[in-house]
Amino acid sequence: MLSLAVFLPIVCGLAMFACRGMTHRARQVLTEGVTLVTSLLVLFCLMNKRGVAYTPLYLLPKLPISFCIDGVGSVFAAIVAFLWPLATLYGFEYMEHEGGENHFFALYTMTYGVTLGIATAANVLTLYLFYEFLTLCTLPLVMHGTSKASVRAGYTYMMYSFFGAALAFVGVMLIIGFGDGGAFVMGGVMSEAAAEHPLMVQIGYLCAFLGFGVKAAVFPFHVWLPEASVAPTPVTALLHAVAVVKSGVFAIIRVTYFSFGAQVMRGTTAQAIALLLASATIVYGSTMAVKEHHFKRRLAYSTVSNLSYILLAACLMTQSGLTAALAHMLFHALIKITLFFCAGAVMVKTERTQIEDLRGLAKVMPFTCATYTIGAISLMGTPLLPGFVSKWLIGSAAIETGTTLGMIGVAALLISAVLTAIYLMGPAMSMYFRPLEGMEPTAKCDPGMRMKLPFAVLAAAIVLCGLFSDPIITLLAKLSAGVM
Amino acid sequence: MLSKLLTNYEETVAVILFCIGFSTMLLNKNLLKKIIGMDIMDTAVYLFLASQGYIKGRTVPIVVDGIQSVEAYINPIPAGLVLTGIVVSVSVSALMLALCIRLYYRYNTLNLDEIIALAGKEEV
Amino acid sequence: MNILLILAIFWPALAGLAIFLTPSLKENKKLRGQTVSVALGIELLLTIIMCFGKGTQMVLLNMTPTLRIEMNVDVIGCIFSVLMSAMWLLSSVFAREYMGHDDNERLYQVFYMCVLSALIGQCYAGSMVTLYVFYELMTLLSVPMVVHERTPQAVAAGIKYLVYSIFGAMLGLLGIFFFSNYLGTVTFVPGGVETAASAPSGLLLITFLVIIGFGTKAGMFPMHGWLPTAHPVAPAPASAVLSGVITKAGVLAVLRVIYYLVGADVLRGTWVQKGFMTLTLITVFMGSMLAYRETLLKKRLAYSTVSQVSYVLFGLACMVPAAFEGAILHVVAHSVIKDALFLCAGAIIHQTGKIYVRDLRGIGKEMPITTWCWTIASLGLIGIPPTGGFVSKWQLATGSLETGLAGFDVVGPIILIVSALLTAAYLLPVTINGFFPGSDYDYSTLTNKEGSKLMTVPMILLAAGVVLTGIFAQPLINVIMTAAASIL
Amino acid sequence: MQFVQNFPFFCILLTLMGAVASSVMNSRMARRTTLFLILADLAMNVSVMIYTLQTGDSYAYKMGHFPAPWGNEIRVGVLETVSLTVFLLVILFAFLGGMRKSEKEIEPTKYNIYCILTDLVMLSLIALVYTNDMFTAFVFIEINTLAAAGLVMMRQGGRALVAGVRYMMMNLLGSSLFLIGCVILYTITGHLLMVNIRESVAALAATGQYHVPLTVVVSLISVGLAMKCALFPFDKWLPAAYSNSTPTGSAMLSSIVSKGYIFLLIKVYVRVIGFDVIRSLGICDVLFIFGAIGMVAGSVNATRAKTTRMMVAYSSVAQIGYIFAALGLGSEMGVMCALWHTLAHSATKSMLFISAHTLDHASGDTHLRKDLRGAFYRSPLAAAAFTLGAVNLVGVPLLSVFITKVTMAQAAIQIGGRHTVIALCALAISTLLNAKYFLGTTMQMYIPDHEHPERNAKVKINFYAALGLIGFIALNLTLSFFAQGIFGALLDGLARFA
Repeated sequence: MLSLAVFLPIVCGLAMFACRGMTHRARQVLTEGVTLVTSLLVLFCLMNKRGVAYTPLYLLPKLPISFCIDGVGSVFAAIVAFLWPLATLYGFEYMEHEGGENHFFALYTMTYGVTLGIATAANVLTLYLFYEFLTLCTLPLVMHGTSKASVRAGYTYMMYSFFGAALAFVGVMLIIGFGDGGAFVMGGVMSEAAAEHPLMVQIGYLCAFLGFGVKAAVFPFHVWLPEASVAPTPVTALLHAVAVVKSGVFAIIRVTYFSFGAQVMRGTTAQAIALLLASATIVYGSTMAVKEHHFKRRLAYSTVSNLSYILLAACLMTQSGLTAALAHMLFHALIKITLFFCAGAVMVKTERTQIEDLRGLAKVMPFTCATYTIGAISLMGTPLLPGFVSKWLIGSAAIETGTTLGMIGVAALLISAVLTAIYLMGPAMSMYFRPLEGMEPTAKCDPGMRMKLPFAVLAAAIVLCGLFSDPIITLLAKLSAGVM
Repeated sequence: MLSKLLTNYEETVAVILFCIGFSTMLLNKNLLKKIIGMDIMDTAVYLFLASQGYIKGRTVPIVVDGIQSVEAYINPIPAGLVLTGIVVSVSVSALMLALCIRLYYRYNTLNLDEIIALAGKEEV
Repeated sequence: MNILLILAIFWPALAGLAIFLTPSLKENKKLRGQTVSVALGIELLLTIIMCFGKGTQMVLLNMTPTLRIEMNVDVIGCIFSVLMSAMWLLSSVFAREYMGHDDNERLYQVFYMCVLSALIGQCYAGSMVTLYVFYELMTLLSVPMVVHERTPQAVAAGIKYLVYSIFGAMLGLLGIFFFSNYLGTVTFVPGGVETAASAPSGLLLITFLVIIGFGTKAGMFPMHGWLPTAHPVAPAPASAVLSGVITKAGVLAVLRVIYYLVGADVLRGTWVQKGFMTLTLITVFMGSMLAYRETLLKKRLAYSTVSQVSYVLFGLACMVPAAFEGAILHVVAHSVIKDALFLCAGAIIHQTGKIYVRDLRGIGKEMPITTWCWTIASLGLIGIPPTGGFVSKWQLATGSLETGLAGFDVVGPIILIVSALLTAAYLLPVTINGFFPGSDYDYSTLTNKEGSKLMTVPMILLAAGVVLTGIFAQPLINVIMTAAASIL
Repeated sequence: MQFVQNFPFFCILLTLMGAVASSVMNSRMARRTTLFLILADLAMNVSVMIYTLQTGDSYAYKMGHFPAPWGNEIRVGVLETVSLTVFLLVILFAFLGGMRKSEKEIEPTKYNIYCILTDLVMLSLIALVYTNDMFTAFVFIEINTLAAAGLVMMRQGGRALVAGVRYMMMNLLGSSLFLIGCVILYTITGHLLMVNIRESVAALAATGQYHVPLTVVVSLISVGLAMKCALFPFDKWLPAAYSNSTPTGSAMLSSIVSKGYIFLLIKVYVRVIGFDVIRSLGICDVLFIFGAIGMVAGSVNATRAKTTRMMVAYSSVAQIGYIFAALGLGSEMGVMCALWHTLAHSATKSMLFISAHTLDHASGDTHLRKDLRGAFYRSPLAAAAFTLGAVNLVGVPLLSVFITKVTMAQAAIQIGGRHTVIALCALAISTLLNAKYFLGTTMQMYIPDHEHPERNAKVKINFYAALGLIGFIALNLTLSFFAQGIFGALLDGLARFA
């Protein structure tokens, strides 16, 4: 069942390459259909098949490729399964002006499967495998425009990703070698290895952290993310705000808690380095976002910093840290995809890409601007909205550890919160309180239904998550305690 | 030491020859000389092999005056090997020489450096 | 009582939204204005009723297992809430005239109402987190009031306001994180959670930071920069509540931190108290100086707010009953007075379009009522008996003498008095030039520019309030005494 | 003694006959003969393979009437047959893929010679894989060298000839070192059959004497073969030789000729000397170090290469580095890795060469990397093949080379210490570099050429080339997806190999 959920989109995507001569309608129906079916499958597995492992094939004797939905995986799987159909729906209307839909949607669908593969990987090898596939599937999507800029972006993306892959490979190999086979077990498999050769294990952890950290846009390796915002918005929104980057984060969570083990790594130099990098990235990303004037690039930088919120929480290596990380993973996914959708809608409907051009847009695209504002205020951590909840969790988790690094993390968190307010509210305010330029105030250019629907759903989801966060958080806490 | 060298002089000579051949082959620019060096090298090897194959006081394994015990004869295999080897090396040098002729027609020189330089100028 | 509490908190917001969405109120400005006033009247009633429901406690919402929105009605909360809703009502009445010809007025009303909700929520907050939550909401909701004019400088001011406030709030959040770590809880307990005489040095540092953070809203020295920029650009009724009431939100937060979370006993005599006092005194003096040098009418009032609110903070910093009473009294007095002054200023600007103090010669002839109100209010702010201002300042001065901190007990009163003189110097000229324009004033062009009742009535009421708070201060003082007794 | 057991011998004989016969044929006949030979050998090998897989055991096959110590024999087991099947398939597809293009590039009168050379390469490969006798090995090495040199020079361009000369020089040096190694081995053991040598070497090693001579022997043989495989310090001759040959030529050279030597080297280590002895001699570490350096150096050169074929050729140097590094690990896992990579690389690299030639042709007989922009739209099949090869060599999971990397890493970790660090670093760096030049080039192919839209038109490629490419793709995918089975078979093959 689970393997089906993973492979169905991949197979269908490949099939779509084959049949080029499809009509718009047929393709859209097919794509949406496949996506929905997969999401339902995932839902089913979440309901019924928790903790059951499937092993479709062995790479080598003793090296299986196997899937299993466990607590943490189910969070990521749920996020993806919820967002993908929406993004696809949005993509239909968006891509009409980009063209090349056939292979676009083919790859888009395949990526879904691959991401699910990451979410449900049951051992580190499987994780790595789908991680690499993710790079390959998304590379063409980034270069979709085939303009010089997009090719350059694609090249950067490719080089960074493979740099990451190379580093991660080292980490993965060490995990498999020392932690026989590297199956994911809460609490890790490296304890005795760590006792024997601690240095190796720490190096391995750093390699894994940095390697997967490339997709999670950790400071020195974040460059590709803003570059990649030349891609069509469905890609930037779903992949570079959710699927790809979250995969990186998720992979780090996996190796931290399920391969190396929080117990083992806590208090080591490796953890210190990880935490420092995360904190640095948080501040750096926000600062760059403030300086940036291209709408999508600004959002991309904000992603950079927000991803490090998650990493910071995850690298605290405590249960509450993990809870916080999962919470922010979920909330940031919802919020950021919304923001990107708005940016995309603005781009398609008005060809405006710079922050300055957003002035007074609220008059002509009230719906979009409203959605954007909701997203913005919730990301900057307004109480009663999700951003605040996760920030609260991260902060208290960090303080709870009582270490200096925790304090530094909190400081970074709060500084970046202020910056977040600046770089998100600036546009929002100019949307509402500045006169509209170069456009008829009467001209209504809110997008069509297929874009509005995702907006509405997401905005509603954000608000609900904020108001009724208690059950969600309790659930996450249970999951991060290792309960299925 | 010296006495050792003198007692099994075949090996000594073989090694010396090998060195000569090796150096000729590497150091000379002229293709023909390289080939000659190569041949000398091979010869050295065969000499070495042949000398190893021969054991003092034994005869060739050909029955002349009544069959004797195995100890009377030397092992014929090394000799066979040497023959094969010679054949091989002959064919090799034949090929090389043919190559030389071609190159000479093309660039009318045998100096490898010049040839390489000239070839470098040609279109890919 | 719980229902009433919820109602008291959310009624304005709901009413505001309802008014915004009701189609029949879309066009009809007059009706809308009336509805708003009525709604606020009801709110005032509700808050007064709540005064009888002291000690009501409830959990509004669980955000996470560790993050609870809990309410707790106590004396301080009641005083603040009644005050705030009263001010709100009066300014809204004034606004009906003032905003008469503004086409974005509808939107303004919504936010106006919502902000009140947030404020009331903050008053009844039962824990630091709750307080923070409503504080943050209030900040965001009040931004549109600042940028209402839609001019570039208005937007710039709005952003400045936002950034300052968020930064302050973040310091507050940081505080919450650490308090929950040091004290184990962030629920308010009269007299403070930490009873141990010796507090960890980290706690002191954090407390100081938090005070500065919430001091931002109260325009305290290092973080006062936004106030003179933001208040004047808002429409008069907005600026009236902004500096009359919303600054008090900061005061309330500081009060809660010192007296209900950390505990005065812990802080008394520590460097935190000294530093805090120093900052407030600096602010008091600096505010008055700047106000004195300022020529723009509304901006001058804004600076005066900076200095006056720091009176209150100074009172809180003393941590003695008398000063505490003074502080609370001054909260009341200053709200009333500053409301009155801003409404007057608003009336003047609205009717004559003059925004510089120097242009106000003869204003007393053109708008006698307004000028009289102004005069009374200014006297109150200076602290002339029998106004509320006098009582409060008296209490503050006496309180500061009781602190027993060498130096402060001398410097404090002196600075208060000096600043009072400055207050006279920057407020009274309006009255003087207004009534006695001098011999060269041309009476021929004189016309009565007095505004309509909608404008004058609130002013008069407020002016009356200024005096009444002075004359009938005693019952209020008794109430405050009980609170002070419970926490000191 | 079943009949099928004769097949290996028949293969050798048949191929030899065919090669000789081809010398008097015209080009078409010669081509057919070659095809026939390849197919026949393939068929026979497959049957032998099935047989060995069933019995699971390896058997020695006596040639001539002399029994073991004196006579000459071949040895057939799972390992030999499986690898040989892969090699033969590669030869088949390479021949098909390059057939038409080679016809264009070679003088018609010389074409049958070209076929003969192909046959001979195949012959010597089969012999090298099967033989159980050192001196036979030497003879076939020489044959291999000569035939390969012929393939290098076949196009008769100036560069080709020069490349041929350099190739000859290096290889002859190598083979004569190998010969000396054999001779010394013979003089100290008195044997030429591998099994017997093994016994006496074990005896010698047990006595603890003869340490120096054994070291000399092993190093001579290793260095000799390393020279012929173009291990790092000796790699200067390789790129020119590979990239100036015909499509089939470069494919065969890169993935058949060198692989024969490597197979022999593995044989020498495992069967002749024995790994425990080798390890005690400490040759491994040298190989390991140079292999690791090669992995990086080759890729570095490849990134600088201007022409596509040069790039692919340099990447061969890197891949050879993989193999030797794996051997140098000196454990069973290491040898396994080396073997696997021998197969994986030969399948991949030949595919890359064929597709590169096809793409170059489709892009207007260019050589330069930058001209490949939009090549996908000119010939999708070739581009797909190239992409598969590139992605494979970069080491994307599920594909054959990734398995090499995993095995190598695991082997290195088992050994631990310095080996682990070096191996992992080398792997990481080479992965990155591979991505840089291979994927960098591949990406270009999918970007349509906006300046000259007419260049995006599809170019027809001939039937045989298409056939070859499809075959290669299939072969690679098989190696990737059925890795578990093949790997397992090789593993117990290796157990019986010694």
